[in-house]
Amino acid sequence: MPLEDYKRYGRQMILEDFGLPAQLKLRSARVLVVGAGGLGCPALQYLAAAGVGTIGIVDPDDVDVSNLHRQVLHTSARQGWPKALSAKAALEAINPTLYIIPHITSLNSTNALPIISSYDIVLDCTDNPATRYLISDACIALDKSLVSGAAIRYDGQLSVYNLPLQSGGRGPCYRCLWPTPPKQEEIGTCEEVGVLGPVTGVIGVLQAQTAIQLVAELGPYASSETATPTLLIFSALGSPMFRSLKVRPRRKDCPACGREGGARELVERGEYVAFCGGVREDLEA
Amino acid sequence: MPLEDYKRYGRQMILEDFGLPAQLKLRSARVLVVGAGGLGCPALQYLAAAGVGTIGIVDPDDVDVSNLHRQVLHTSARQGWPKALSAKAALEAINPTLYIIPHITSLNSTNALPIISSYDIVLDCTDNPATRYLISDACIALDKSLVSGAAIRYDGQLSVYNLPLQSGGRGPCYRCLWPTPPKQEEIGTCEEVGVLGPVTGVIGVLQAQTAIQLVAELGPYASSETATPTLLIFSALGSPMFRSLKVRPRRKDCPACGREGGARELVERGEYVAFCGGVREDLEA
Amino acid sequence: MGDERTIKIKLTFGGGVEVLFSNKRNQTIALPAQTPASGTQPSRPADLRYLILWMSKNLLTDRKELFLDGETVRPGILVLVNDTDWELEGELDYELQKGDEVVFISTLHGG
Amino acid sequence: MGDERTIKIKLTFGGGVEVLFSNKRNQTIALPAQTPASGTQPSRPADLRYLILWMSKNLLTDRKELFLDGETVRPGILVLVNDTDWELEGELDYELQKGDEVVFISTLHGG
Ligand SMILES: [Zn+2]
Ligand SMILES: [Zn+2]
Repeated sequence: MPLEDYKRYGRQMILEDFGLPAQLKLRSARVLVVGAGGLGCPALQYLAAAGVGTIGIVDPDDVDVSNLHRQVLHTSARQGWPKALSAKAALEAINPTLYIIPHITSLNSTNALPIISSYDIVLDCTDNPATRYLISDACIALDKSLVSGAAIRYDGQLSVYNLPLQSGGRGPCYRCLWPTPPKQEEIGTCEEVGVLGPVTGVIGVLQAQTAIQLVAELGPYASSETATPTLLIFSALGSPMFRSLKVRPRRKDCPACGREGGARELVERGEYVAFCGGVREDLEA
Repeated sequence: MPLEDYKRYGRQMILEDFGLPAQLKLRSARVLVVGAGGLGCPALQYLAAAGVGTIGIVDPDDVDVSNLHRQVLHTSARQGWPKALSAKAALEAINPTLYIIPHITSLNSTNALPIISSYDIVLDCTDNPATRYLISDACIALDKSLVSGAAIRYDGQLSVYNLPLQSGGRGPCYRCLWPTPPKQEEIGTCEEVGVLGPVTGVIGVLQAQTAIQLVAELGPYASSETATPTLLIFSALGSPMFRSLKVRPRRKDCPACGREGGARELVERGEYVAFCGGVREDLEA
Repeated sequence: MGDERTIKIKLTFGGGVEVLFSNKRNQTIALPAQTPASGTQPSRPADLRYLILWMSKNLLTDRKELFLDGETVRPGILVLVNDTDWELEGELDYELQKGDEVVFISTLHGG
Repeated sequence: MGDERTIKIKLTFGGGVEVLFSNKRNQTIALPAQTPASGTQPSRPADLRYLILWMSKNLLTDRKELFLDGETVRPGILVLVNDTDWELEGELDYELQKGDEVVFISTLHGG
């Protein structure tokens, strides 16, 4: 590793259990971030700063002024740029040595498998229910860990789906926990309901941290430890703000992870309901 | 408020309990961030994005390559710049309508009261024990709420000191909770012990969120609610990662908040021990 | 603080489920400790099956179909007892204990 | 799981205090439920005063002065019982209950 990198990453390399091995794992890691919005921006920042060598960014949208209250990689001057390119510019300013791959497209049943297959870990930073099921199915089909974040209003959620377990198996997928999407009338995912910027910030940063820990095998993700599938829930209005919930193992009858080949069939069939009255939502968070 | 601002802040203004009143409170708020490092960078980002009208940045140091793994406002190209100016440049790119005031100095017993007195709320984003006691004393002397963050290794802490209570009183100060600093041998605050970037990120974002909630009187800080003094502790290696601890009220015998004028005397006396063998630490986090 | 015939249970709602329950995120209820006997069904200690029935009668403000699916909750809602997925605790048959906290959450999609 | 003469207590350390306790963040101990009688002092139910004494004898690996100050902990260390500051719970006189969790943390300065 070049001397410059020892200087740049020194303050994390001297951490217990980190060192050169973890830094090299980060450098050779390939992490895909789907969505360069409220969750994707902070996640991308910390992945790039920490030295993740190859970072893919999937986003079909352009930077709009209404994004700027929370999407901290984008700037007033880059309004109208594709978000994937705006984010790439910001990350290269932080850390010019990385390989940043913009994918200016939404993820769909045709491109999901080819795009995801060239990465090691996926971060779901979208705000589109259909895309969330698609990403989860594709990660099951390709055996990738999925660090999933969500944020709306004052609330956030974080979970790792398809988590590698010490037993050799994998934790539940998105469908195991959420076999059917919430109904539209129930939670207003589809209208414009608003979101507090720091809520996306906290969850996005935690997604980056989780990905770094998975790559570097740190803490609960060390091979000697027993990471258990959990769902972290957060509310800026709550007291306490954070709760960690222990969730179920895989469902035996899960259409995606319950049988060999199920997930790939789901992706290829491509019947991801347009949950919100047929109108595709913005992909960006 | 200009139409452009309705577009920029719309996604937070439509939040329940937010609206135009909260946005106007943010615009007229003056928030001071002491330290433009690991905690200060994410905190500043989200304060600026949310539209806090006047933001002060105190930092005496220049951007160094060793900062860049976690101090996400600074860039490779701005190495050597004063951090306060680098941060100002980054914030103006996000939100050009704000008034950003750089203070290229460390906080000391001479300038602490004059600088802090022109702000409404203070964020402690330093990593210097002496400065932490100074900032707390100055906030008591000037009756300001202090949103205090700390992060080292894989661990973080967050608390609001001098929190306004529904009773009309104020919560404990930093000295009430931590009357004497930990000994040097105990926790290695002084050597280079390393810190994981996202840990500073999570705590810094939560500091911004707390300041926004204090300014906009949201959630536990609404006038109808009873915010209680708590200490949030975080460990990236922990399970659960977050715990919320209920802390004591003010100590009656606290030298800073226990008697009228005590805090101001402490600031003016200026005997803030150089805890680490006489060598002043970097202010930046 | 409640008599012996009821047990105090903390209910927490999140992810939007709270809108079905007067928009309150936290409630503490006094649940009958035993289910009422009915016809051939003898009384039994209160379990999650009974809690869900009781909630739908006493707390649910409207739109039952957004919460209920037969005698259980809609598959889009995750139920946790004392921070653990109810599937690990016996689901509907879990017998409630005094002071238990039951969380009902729905997934968030935004970001 | 332990006899009647001991109670299980969970200990958690943070902010650097863990380095004084074998660098373990979490331990579960079986604490004698009653303090030993000594001279004129009759036995009493185990309280935090006794826990601190017991920890210093049985768990503290070295450098007692970084943990202890007389019969209590150094003022730089915050003690919490079941997530609440011990000052709100009677401090040294708090009588421990089975399953209590006691947290010892020190302030962090970094950032
Ligand atoms: Zn599954
Ligand atoms: Zn005080």
